[in-house]
Amino acid sequence: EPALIFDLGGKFDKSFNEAAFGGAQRWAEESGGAFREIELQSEAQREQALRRFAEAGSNPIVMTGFAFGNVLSEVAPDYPDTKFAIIDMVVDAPNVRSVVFNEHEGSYLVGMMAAMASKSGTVGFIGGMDIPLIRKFACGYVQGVKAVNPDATVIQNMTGTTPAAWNDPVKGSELTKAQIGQGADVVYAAAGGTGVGVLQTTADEGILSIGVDSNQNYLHPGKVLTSMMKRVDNAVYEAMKSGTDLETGINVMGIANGGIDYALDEHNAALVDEAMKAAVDAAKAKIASGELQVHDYMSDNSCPAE
Amino acid sequence: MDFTTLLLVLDSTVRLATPLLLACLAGLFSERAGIFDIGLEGKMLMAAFFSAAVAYATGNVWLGLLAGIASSMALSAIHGLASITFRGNQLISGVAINFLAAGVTVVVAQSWFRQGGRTPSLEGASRFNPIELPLAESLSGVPLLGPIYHELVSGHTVPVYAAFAAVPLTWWILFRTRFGLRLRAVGENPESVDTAGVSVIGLRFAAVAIAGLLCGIAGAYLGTALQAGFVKDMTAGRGFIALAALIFSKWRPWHALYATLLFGLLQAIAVRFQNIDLGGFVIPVQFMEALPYILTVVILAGFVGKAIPPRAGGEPYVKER
Amino acid sequence: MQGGRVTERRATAAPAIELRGISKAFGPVQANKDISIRVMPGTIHGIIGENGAGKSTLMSILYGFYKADAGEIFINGQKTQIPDSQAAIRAGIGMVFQHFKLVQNFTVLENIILGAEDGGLLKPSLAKARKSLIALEKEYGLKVDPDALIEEIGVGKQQRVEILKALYRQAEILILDEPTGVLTPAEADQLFRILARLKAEGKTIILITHKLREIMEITDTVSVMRRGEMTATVKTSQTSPEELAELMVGRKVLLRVDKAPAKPGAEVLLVDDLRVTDEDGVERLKGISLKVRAGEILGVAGVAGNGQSELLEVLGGMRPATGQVSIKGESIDLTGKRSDGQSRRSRGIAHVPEDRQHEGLIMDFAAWENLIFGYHHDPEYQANRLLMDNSDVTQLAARKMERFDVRPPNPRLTAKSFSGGNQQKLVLAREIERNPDLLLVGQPTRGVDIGAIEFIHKQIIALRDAGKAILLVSVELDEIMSLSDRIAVMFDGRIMGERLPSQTDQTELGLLMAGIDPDTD
Amino acid sequence: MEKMPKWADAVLVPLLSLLMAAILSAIVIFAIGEDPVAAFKLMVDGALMRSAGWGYTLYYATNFIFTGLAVSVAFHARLFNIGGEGQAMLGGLGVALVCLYIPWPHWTLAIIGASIGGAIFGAAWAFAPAYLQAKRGSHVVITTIMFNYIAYSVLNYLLVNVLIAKGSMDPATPKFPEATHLPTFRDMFSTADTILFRGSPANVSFFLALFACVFVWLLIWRTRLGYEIRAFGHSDTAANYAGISAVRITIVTMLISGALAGLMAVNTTQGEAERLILNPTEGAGFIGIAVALMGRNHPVGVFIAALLFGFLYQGGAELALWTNIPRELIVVIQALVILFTGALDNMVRMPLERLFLAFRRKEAR
Ligand SMILES: Nc1ncnc2c1ncn2[C@@H]1O[C@H](COP(=O)(O)OP(=O)(O)OP(=O)(O)O)[C@@H](O)[C@H]1O
Ligand SMILES: Nc1ncnc2c1ncn2[C@@H]1O[C@H](COP(=O)(O)OP(=O)(O)OP(=O)(O)O)[C@@H](O)[C@H]1O
Ligand SMILES: [Mg+2]
Ligand SMILES: [Mg+2]
Repeated sequence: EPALIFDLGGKFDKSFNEAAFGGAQRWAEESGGAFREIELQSEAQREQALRRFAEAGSNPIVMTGFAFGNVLSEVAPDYPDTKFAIIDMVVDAPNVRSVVFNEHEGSYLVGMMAAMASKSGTVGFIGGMDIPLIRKFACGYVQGVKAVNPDATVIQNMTGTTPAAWNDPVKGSELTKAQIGQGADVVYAAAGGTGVGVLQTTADEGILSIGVDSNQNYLHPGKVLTSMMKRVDNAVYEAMKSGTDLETGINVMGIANGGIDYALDEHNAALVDEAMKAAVDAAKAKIASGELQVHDYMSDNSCPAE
Repeated sequence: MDFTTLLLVLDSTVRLATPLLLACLAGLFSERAGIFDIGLEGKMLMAAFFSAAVAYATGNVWLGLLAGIASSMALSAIHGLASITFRGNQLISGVAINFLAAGVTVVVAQSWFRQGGRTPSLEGASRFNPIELPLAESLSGVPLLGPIYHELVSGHTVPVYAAFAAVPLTWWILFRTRFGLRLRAVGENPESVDTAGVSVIGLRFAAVAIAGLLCGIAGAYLGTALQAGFVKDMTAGRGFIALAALIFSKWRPWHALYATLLFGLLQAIAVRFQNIDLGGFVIPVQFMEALPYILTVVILAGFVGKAIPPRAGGEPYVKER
Repeated sequence: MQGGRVTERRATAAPAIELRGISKAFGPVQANKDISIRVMPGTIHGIIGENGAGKSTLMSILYGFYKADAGEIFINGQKTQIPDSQAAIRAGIGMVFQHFKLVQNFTVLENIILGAEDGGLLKPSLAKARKSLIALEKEYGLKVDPDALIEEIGVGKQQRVEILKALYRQAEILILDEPTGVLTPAEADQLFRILARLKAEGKTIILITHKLREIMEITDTVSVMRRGEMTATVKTSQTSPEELAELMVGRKVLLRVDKAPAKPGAEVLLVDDLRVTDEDGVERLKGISLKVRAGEILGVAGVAGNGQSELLEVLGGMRPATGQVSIKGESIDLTGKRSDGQSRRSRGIAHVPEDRQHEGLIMDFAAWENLIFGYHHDPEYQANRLLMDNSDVTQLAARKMERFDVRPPNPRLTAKSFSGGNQQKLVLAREIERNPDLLLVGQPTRGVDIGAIEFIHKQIIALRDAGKAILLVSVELDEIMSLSDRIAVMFDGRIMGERLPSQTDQTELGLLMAGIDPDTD
Repeated sequence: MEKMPKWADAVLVPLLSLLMAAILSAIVIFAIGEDPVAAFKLMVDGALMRSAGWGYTLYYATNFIFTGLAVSVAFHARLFNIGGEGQAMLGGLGVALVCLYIPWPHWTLAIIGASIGGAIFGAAWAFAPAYLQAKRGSHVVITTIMFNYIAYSVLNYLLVNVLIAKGSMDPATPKFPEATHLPTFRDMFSTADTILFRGSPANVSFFLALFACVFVWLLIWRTRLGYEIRAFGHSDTAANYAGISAVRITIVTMLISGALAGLMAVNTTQGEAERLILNPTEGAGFIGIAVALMGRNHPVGVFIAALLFGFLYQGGAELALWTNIPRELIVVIQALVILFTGALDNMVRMPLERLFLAFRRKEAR
């Protein structure tokens, strides 16, 4: 029986963790199986949860979030017969599958859409905790915006420097108001639970937002331009489906293999016109084919576009 | 900082100062009556949850507000029972109440909504929505005053206006009414009230109940106006900042307004600017976040005028040992 | 303004107050036992009794501050329930407590209307109170500034505010609990004139006091309380101070203690120009100079609050001062690190403080712990450099308790489980057993029964006879007269004069205590 | 006369309070639709029936012993130190600096160095509130609350900007060097064929905590300083009479209290995480209040109460793992314990006192 451990943001963050949950549920429905799950409430629980699940015979054990990296590298060797899958982090151990995403590619796509939807020529980015991973989002986004409109301004804010930044909707909302004040009319939230506040405020203030990780279009129909989908659900689903046969090693998910995408559904259909869709899909195809290389911030810790 | 940015920061200050102000006035009533209240945080948190939960369930934010107030007042009743009736340690009681709220909100939220200790998002009539004051739109063109009226004065939610109205009201109650005279007396020397034939216990319970009411509004504001729903620990130390503001204001209503606006401003700045670069010298955001607490310690240290709490504060009224 | 009610009440001639069978216990302490008393209207009724006799408790019950466990109250012949002070006020009772019940940072006016406001808003109440204050001032000569803050006026004025509070509430019965304790003699005289005026108006007054002179001077009848019981009620004109004193303590009072004449030796304590300013900036000692020789007892007399407490506290190292103090010729620090109680003890000064419950003892400590209190750094009590020798100290304590007749002689009991007299013996045992050069003693027999008084007095004299110097502070003139070899009288932070007990009397001392020097007048 | 016998005060009152807290907790569990009995069983199973469970229980208990002692030492001087949280955080900083920047040859030396570092930093963080209370009369409760928040900001700043491990996304220091790692219970008690305490974080710091209990007991009841602390706590006027300096006792007591809180970091930071993370205390500073209140400020009581809370913490984690009861249930229980043993003490005590009084009156007759 597989197990799923959610990071501190909680299962229903409408984003990252919720996507993972969605994948697990899909697996459960399809296979009729059941899975164990726990939402972490504190740092100390990380190791405890891993070990308890491992000892209780859960296999594979899937965990969401880079913060597990440290702990997992210690725990994994103790349970060689158990398979682990970690998302967003690379852990080098024979029984660990590390799933990482090319978030910059998806961010590039939604950046293009933002630039096309913006009337003011100013768009916003609100990140969660200020870590390289989120800068990777930001960098891809800026590249996408500039690709469409080289004169566009991108206002960037990070919510904070600690994990609390993933879960501070008030701050998200205030930052959004600040960006709107500076003229932004599309705001991309890559901030976990904080994004809920961002999306709420853009909807209240009548501008557009871009969701992240899961498809967040449904949260405020007609107000969310699109969502940068990181198919965490797919990653979790596949890990659970392969069960004990889980293939270990690094698994990079990007546009090419469907791990990254932008969301288009009935909630945002009215916002995405044909031209926009065509442009984005073209870029998507180019990225998939390798024709277009989006710079990855984490490759050299710098971003060519500002 | 240009004018618009300034306006926006001030606008955000007003929003962020509101819960601080309400909680600070709550503490003011309680402590003026001689009951220390470090449970402001807990009462607000409790109210934030129950207001959001009931607003979600009924779709009516006013019912949510009532539920928030009721839950906050229930905690007040516990505080009163412990510190007035059973003459327990008021500080310990406050600590217990903070933990009680931190625990109960999540346990109940999980049991009711199964969303990891939060309520579902509120929409429409289950939230307090901004009110456009008359003429705000048409006057916004007037230079200087127009934007100020439009951005800063207009466009807030009901609890914000209620909080600001509560300041003169508190002042008037405390210093112009019989109830206020007695309330202040009971915080200074309860025996003077007792020998005048007025019930010390009654007065103190009344004060604690008012504190519950105001914290209830503060919490409801957090859960249904500033935010669209409850998340775990969403008060995030605001109760303690309010307490700091109370000391900062030396237990006076108008000064409470100024203190909470100052602390609100600090929060607004900390939210917007991660690090503030003053030409080479960078003020880290952590410093801005800690500033209310640092200022309060400075005030407490008596370097900037001494803060003398009500004389009977913290002491249970014991007639017979 | 109260004329109508006066005539009506006089016609009925029922007692203004009648208490029947009042009992009250505070936990294990029976403060009042089956007390009955009648007070006729238009009279001044005195109540006397030792400390802790239950006087304040009884009056607080009448005023509704405490609830009696049993008993009935009749006001003007009518049975009246007084569950709280509001009821007492409605029944026309006003009380001036031993410890004033005023709000320090309120104005006089605010204090007066507190609880007697006329409506929800303050403005009209304040205006009305201001008017009647002017009227009361005219009528009784009770002058105070209505807008002054209580914390800014003296105790005498504060007492006036308390009386005004009662009169503003139209009290017909006025209870005063030890009103003169805090007053200067001049203020006391003024108070008595006001009381006489009130009595002439037909008001009934109950006056609690320890001072027999006051009883004889102003009351019509007097009741005596002892250990929670009412032992007698007599007409003042038919009794004498001696009889009252005997009634108070339950047996004939020895006004003299047997002692041999002093054989004073070298100067031990020399005090010169000692000055103390308290936290509120009031100068409490205004240049005290005195000396105490070995083998003599210097008694310091005075009305409470004239600086005697501060004198003891300074000498005992409890508060800083300026001036010079020397012990056996060596001067001691009056400020700074070396001016605390421990330094004093190391210089051979022992101190029996005035307030044993809050200073001399830790009520929650066991007797053995209390018996080293202040001396706990003494090497004698240590097992090694780090730890104290608890078992040894306990054994030592048992022996000391034996010698000082502390009952029960169990060193493991906490101090609070001993009665007042035995608590005092614990303090004395600790201080005297250290064999000090100088013993400071404050109110050694306050609230202590007569048997214990004798024992304590004997110990003090024995120490004197052993050649030690003793500085005795007491408000009990009898005690001062009987123990001292010389008497210094303090008034308003100064020494008014020194007398030999054999060459003075209570009248002369009383005058000195009132700030009047009979020799210069 | 005492109103109640000593044993009633020391044992009966806390037991009854605990009972009431337990009953209410059971009602809460019942109210959210779970079975209190099953929940309790699960907690016992997870916390006490396996050696690894004990490993967690004792790990948490170690933290609570330190913070409980910290609160109770201050209580003896009638100082309410709610700053244990901040002091322990700073203690973590001290431990981290010692472990990171001093090349220790062996853990036995490292633990001494880390203890000193943690204690000094914890004490230093208690100094300002202590000084302000002693010299300026600023209420230590309020200042320690403020210092908790300030501590969080300080740690936050240092971890994010200064101490963060290169290339790490976590605001945390790098791992401490191997030589500073403390032996865990698994290292100490496993035999060749049975592994005990597998994966659980309990480590030698537990013995440091036991040592601290003995130290505090000696300090409070066997030394002059302890005597003065207690005397000052019972009556400041009497302390003044005896020449016990209020300033000195207030400051020294708070320094000891802060040092004890800071020592907790040896367990969490050196013993468990082996690096300094952002929230190294996880509320243990506050639980110290409940532990001290329940333990009646006596080291033995504190030890027992800390074990109980360790059990609650571990049991609560198990609940969260296997049932739908969130971990915050422990926070509720903790609140109830503080409420009943602290603030509502008289609710239990007053009727008991009356009972004993009535009983004695009857006997006396
Ligand atoms: N509030 C109280 N709680 C407990 N015991 C009390 C209380 N007030 C008085 N007592 C006790 O009741 C007894 C009577 O006290 P009371 O104050 O009535 O004496 P008193 O005659 O007024 O003495 P004094 O002359 O010192 O004023 C004393 O033993 C006292 O300790
Ligand atoms: N305020 C008080 N609170 C609690 N207990 C008190 C109080 N006053 C007195 N007691 C207790 O009541 C008992 C009797 O005290 P009290 O001082 O009245 O005795 P006493 O009969 O006057 O004895 P002694 O003649 O030795 O002074 C003692 O055990 C004392 O501890
Ligand atoms: Mg009295
Ligand atoms: Mg007595």
